[in-house]
Amino acid sequence: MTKAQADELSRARIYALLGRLAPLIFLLALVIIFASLQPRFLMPLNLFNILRQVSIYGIIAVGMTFVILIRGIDLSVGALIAMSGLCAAVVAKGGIEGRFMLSADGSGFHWTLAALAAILAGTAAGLLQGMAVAWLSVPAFVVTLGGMTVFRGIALSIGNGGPVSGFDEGFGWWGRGMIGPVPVPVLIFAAVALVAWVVLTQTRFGRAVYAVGSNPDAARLSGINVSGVTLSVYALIGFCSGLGGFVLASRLNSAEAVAGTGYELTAIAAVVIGGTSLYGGTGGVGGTVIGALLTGVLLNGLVILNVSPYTQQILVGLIIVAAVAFDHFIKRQSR
Amino acid sequence: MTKAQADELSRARIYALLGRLAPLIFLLALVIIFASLQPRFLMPLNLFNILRQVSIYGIIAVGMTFVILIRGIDLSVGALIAMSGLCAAVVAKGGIEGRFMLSADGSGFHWTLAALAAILAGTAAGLLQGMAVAWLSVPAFVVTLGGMTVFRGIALSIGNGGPVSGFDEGFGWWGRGMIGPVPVPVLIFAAVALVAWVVLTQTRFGRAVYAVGSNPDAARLSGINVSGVTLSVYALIGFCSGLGGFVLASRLNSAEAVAGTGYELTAIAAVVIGGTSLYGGTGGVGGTVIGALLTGVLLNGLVILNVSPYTQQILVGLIIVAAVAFDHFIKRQSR
Amino acid sequence: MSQPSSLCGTYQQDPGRAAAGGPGIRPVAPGAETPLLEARGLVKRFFGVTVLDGVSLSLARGEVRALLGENGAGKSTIINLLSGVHQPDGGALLLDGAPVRFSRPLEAGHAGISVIRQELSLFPELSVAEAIFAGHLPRNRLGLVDWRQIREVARQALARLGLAVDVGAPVASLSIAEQQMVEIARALTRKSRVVIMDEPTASLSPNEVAHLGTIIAQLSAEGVAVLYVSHRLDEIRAFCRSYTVLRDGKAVSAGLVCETDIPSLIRDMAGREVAIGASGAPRQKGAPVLELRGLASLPAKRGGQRVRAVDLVVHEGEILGLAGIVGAGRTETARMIFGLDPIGAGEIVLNGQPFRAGSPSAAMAAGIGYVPEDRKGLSILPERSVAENFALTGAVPAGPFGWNDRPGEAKALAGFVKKLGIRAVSLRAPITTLSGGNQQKVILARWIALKPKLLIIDEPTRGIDVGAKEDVHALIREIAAEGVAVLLISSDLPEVLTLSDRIVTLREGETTSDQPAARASSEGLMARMTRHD
Amino acid sequence: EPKGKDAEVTILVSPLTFAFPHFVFLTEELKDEAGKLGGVTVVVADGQLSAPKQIADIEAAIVQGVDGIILAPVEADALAPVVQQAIDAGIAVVTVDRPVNGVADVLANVAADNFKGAEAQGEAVVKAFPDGATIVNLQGIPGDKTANDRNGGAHKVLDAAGGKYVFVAEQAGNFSRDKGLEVTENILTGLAEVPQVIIAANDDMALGAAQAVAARGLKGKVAIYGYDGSEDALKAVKSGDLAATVDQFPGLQGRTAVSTLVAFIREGTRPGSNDVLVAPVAITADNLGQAERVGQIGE
Ligand SMILES: Nc1ncnc2c1ncn2[C@@H]1O[C@H](COP(=O)(O)OP(=O)(O)OP(=O)(O)O)[C@@H](O)[C@H]1O
Ligand SMILES: Nc1ncnc2c1ncn2[C@@H]1O[C@H](COP(=O)(O)OP(=O)(O)OP(=O)(O)O)[C@@H](O)[C@H]1O
Ligand SMILES: [Mg+2]
Ligand SMILES: [Mg+2]
Repeated sequence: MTKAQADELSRARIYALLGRLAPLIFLLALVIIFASLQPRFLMPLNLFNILRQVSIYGIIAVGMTFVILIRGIDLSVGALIAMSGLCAAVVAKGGIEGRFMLSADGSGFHWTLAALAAILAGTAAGLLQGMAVAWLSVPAFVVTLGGMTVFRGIALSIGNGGPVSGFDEGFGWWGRGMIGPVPVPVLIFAAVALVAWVVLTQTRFGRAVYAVGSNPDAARLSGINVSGVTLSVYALIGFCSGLGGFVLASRLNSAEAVAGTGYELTAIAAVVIGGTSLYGGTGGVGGTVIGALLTGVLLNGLVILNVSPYTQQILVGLIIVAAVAFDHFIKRQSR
Repeated sequence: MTKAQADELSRARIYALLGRLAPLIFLLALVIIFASLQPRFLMPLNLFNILRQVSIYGIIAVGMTFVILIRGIDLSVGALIAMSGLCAAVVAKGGIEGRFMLSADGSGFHWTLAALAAILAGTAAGLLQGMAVAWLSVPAFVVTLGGMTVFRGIALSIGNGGPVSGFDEGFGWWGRGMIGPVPVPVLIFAAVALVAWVVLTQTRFGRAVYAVGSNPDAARLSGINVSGVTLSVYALIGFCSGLGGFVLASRLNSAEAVAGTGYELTAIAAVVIGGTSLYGGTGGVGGTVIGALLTGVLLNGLVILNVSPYTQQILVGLIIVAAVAFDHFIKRQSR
Repeated sequence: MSQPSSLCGTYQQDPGRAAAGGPGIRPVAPGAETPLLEARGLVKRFFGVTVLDGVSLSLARGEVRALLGENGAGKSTIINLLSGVHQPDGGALLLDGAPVRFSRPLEAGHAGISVIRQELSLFPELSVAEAIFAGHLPRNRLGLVDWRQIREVARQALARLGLAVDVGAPVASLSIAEQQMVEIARALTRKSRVVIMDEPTASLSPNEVAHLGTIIAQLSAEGVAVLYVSHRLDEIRAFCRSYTVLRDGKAVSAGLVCETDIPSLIRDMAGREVAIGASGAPRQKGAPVLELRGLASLPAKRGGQRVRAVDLVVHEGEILGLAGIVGAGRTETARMIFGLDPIGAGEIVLNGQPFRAGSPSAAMAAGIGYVPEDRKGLSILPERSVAENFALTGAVPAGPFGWNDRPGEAKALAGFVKKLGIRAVSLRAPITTLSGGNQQKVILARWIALKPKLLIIDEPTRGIDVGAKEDVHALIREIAAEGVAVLLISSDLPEVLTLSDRIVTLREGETTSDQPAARASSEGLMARMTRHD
Repeated sequence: EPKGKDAEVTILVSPLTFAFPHFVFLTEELKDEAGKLGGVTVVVADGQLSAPKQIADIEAAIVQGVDGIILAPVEADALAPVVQQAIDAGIAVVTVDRPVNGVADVLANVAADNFKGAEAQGEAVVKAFPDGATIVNLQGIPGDKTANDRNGGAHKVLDAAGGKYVFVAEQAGNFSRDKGLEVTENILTGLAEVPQVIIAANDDMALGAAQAVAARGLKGKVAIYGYDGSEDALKAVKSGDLAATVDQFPGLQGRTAVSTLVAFIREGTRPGSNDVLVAPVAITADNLGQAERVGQIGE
């Protein structure tokens, strides 16, 4: 029995591996289809376009992976991007003419300070939401739904509704610069994803994240500081949003209160397409990267094939559901 | 012990009752505050305004209560409202000049058919999503996220982005008519809520809904057709969205593809504020009605006080979170 | 496990001790040395309800103490206090004679106290190896998690328990029983001075229990103190030296196991006389109701083909005991009959007709009822009231438009409450306010009310105290007497022996014997349940 | 390097969003003109009010190798780099409705600036209420550029006229009819006395407001000013439900844009000035005939 069972279980593991590959398979299928319909799709230029376009909500999606792993959700990231982007912009400009000044002579600050401002704003906001989730035990969905409107409102009040634009070279490099053929945002995304991967798979904190997502009570009984983990995770996605906000502002050479609208859903979609379970405990950053690429390829490909805008929306919705359904189908085989 | 336990339980029951009243208490507090800041707030006219404004997403929220009770969620309702509203409009107009005709002579159909079209469209769409959730076991969040863009896309293609407006009296009555001092949409909302309440508290189906939300496996082992219940629940919220779409179109005397944007979040907020748990199994329609009123009062009151739009967003977010936190705090006392 | 001639002879004869090769047992005379861990007059209240009322108990190095009591007596609560889950409202904890206070489970862990929880508290999605180390993952030089060591030690710990599962497999793919073994392994991998076991054998079958016995003996020999909670008194006799009995939150008696006997222990627990093994009215069996012919499950389903070739017959008014060790395939056999799992091969004959239930509702329509073994996971609706939990199977038909027949349901439930002595303060309160035993009675009532022709009962008395156990047994006998065919799955051999008319044993998913209970002995059954080579 | 007369031409059209009828109509007319020119393939992309989305679309178009691009930039600064990138790739670019910032060689900017349009709206109010009025202001989506420009333009004119014009309430109606209706209902109850004027940043909100006003039995007592010259709005102006709406002649913009662009691609002819301004006009019952879509509302 035990012997046979052992075999069976390792078979289960093989299936599990297949399950992990499902999103990749789906992505490749999509690429092949687009490429065959429109060869230009595979031009390096286009591929780098896709990567650059993906990179910003990719960064968010990496943070979102942690949140979803602990059975959480964060609807506020879009608003956070706008808010932190504006913080960066205001610091870089040293204020907004006619409204307020941050420096005596109204001159701007160095981009490092701007970046810092964005990241601090994001992290602080995330931390606040984490407290509400961990300490007041308000469902994350509600907290971040509230956060979404609150931070959007703050962003609007900062810029008084209008955009804040025109930054110096150093600021602009992070969004528009290149290192060799590779756009800087892509490298930032890659770096963030890599670090996140190491943290999740190789550190106690990372494993604690999985434990909390898998069974919070058991986690607490085994001496894991559940609310600590929760706090850190929400602070972390706040950090990612702050970073994303800065990069976006730099890329657009402008920050505005409506920026990042809808990013939360794109990011969540990327995470789930990547095979991370909304019920927590399983999944990872690798899948999320695939998921982000998949959404990017989808949006780019449909435009390249100049599918009519309305039809595009319909297709995007259907394909996202199909991708997740496919993933679940494969996974079910392993159980 | 049992004596003591009895005390404990009766205390627990008192708290539980309090817990059920928490949203109401919060609502009253809000009303008192607004009334004291701006007496006109209590004018009957204004109260009816609030009721009328609440009624449409109230109808949706009632359906959403069922969905959340079975641990589901539906992000597509906003888009469904737009889609079904346009269906009704197109039928009522007998087509769209220059694009397509539904009747030989291009004349419109009776409003009953229009209403039917909206409700059928909504229900069918809901049923489809229900199938994906129940049979493909794709998480409801993903299915309805996809549905959101798909139905929005369909709505856009129906109206080609533009509004379809100008309906006859019979059509208009459902959104703008009055019975005595009471606006028709309010009565529809009341009726829907009442029926839903009876179904949930007095019938087998309602009990099955709670069972599925509380412990799906146990429900299945006890002979409850879990996927059947799931299907019906999503069909039901589809029905509500269709109805809502029709009433909205009638109220605005016009249907357009951007209608109902964001209603999903308002509806979910109403349900959760009303004390229904996002983890399923507990809650009910009564709370949802309170929750809907609370959001309505909030939005109305802030406008009446002419709070600046930016500040409004901030306040709305904060108050929603506060309401839910308050509810959870009271409830925790009873455990 | 070895059945000792005299209780006080237990220790000398215990095989485990020899195996451990440790020193002979050191007599622990109270006060002879400062106890390792001591509780003095612990008081615990939940919302003003006193759950523990001045309980004292002590554990010396190497001592194995039994903690006994009915459901709701306060056993788990004491454990929660000893392990920092809750904090006492009165009294003191002493570690090596020095007062301590654990504000979090973590602190108790650092103090060398590890606990095997009553309710499974594992991580379904994580690998077995990781689950074993969760909370204290070993790290390598770089401060990163040391996966190699984790897998190694996990493998060893499981081997020590005689459990061969793939340590890389997700916990969810293990059986309840296997998961229980993993829980035990968790406690063993910590460097513990005190190991607390809260009903570790509730879902274990005899030879896992024996394994556990050996390990307890080893721990004791190594000077580790063990606090052992179980409702199975034969285990108490075999494993424990001293005991403490709780009743309604008070320690009503304590002493050495060898100086007392089971009847008096039961008297102390229940506070009344409990007649054990009183067999009900004689039953005559009727026509065959259920017949399994070479039933086999699909392979590659939950850790492989658990059921290979099961043959058995259950008659009207007969209780058929189905015995087997962990993973023998009993539960999955039941699941297949009830239409929960696909059938690989073989046939099911119901009332003379070949039968395959596509779903539980179909099985119920055919007159089959199934009480699953996993009460928390598969039976109760935690948020819902007792009444609603009872009504779940729709035993009381609904009125027109599926209108609930509340009065009818209330009447039916009231009947069961009286008959089964269900202790509930309010039937409108959530079922989770009842003790485990009473929850189980409600679940049984849920199914009996359906008046099934065949009732499959999986581990009916798991975690239920002696008193409640007798009530449940009486109930099972009664429905059988009413002509219901009962298929009884239990890992508790004495239970199988006292309840059954016939006993079928499974090994590796195959029927290995089928005999009248009268002629069966636990030794004989064990031989059939385990491979003999 | 002109492609030569009646050469096949492919152009990308990227409006702000198709959620606004304004741009739907602009695109329709543009396509129609393209059809008349012949041999012109029009590829459409929906900006969805998102600068990144629009950038992505244009990047994709560059990859596709279109000959020309017509866009209504969601954000003047954000789109500049990618427009430059397109021009460097030898693609002619024309902006409609509003310009991009700081890109020298944009072929032409065919625009009826929203700010100017809103000024026209404000002037219409001044004309109708020379000695001041109490005004309710329905703004668009908070933070949206169109909303900001239209709000700004109206304020510029009305504030300039001194204290005569009092904004008694300013609320966001998110460009949608139902929000416009609800907000107006609430404002009307909130205000002690009825305002004389309601200005809305688009026709949808104005029409919503008109319903609220009618429902309160105030029809004719409140002058409502819309924006966009949409079909429904023109009907309302005709029937007197609206006092006026502002027409930016999106159709004209579309047609001019495409003809300018194609002419350049085929024959290399540049427009006289690269700022082809279309002056927005406030349409009232008197000059209804000037409205571009007046044809659609029939008699
Ligand atoms: N967290 C809690 N909140 C409220 N009451 C509790 C809590 N934990 C235990 N109790 C109550 O304390 C009493 C003792 O519970 P406990 O779990 O200690 O009993 P037990 O002896 O472990 O029973 P069993 O043998 O069924 O495990 C019960 O009445 C239970 O309802
Ligand atoms: N298809 C299934 N789905 C869910 N759980 C299952 C399934 N099959 C078996 N199980 C669980 O796996 C465990 C092993 O079942 P199986 O019948 O193989 O062993 P068993 O003889 O019942 O031994 P035990 O019940 O002691 O684990 C059972 O506890 C049951 O809860
Ligand atoms: Mg216990
Ligand atoms: Mg079993």
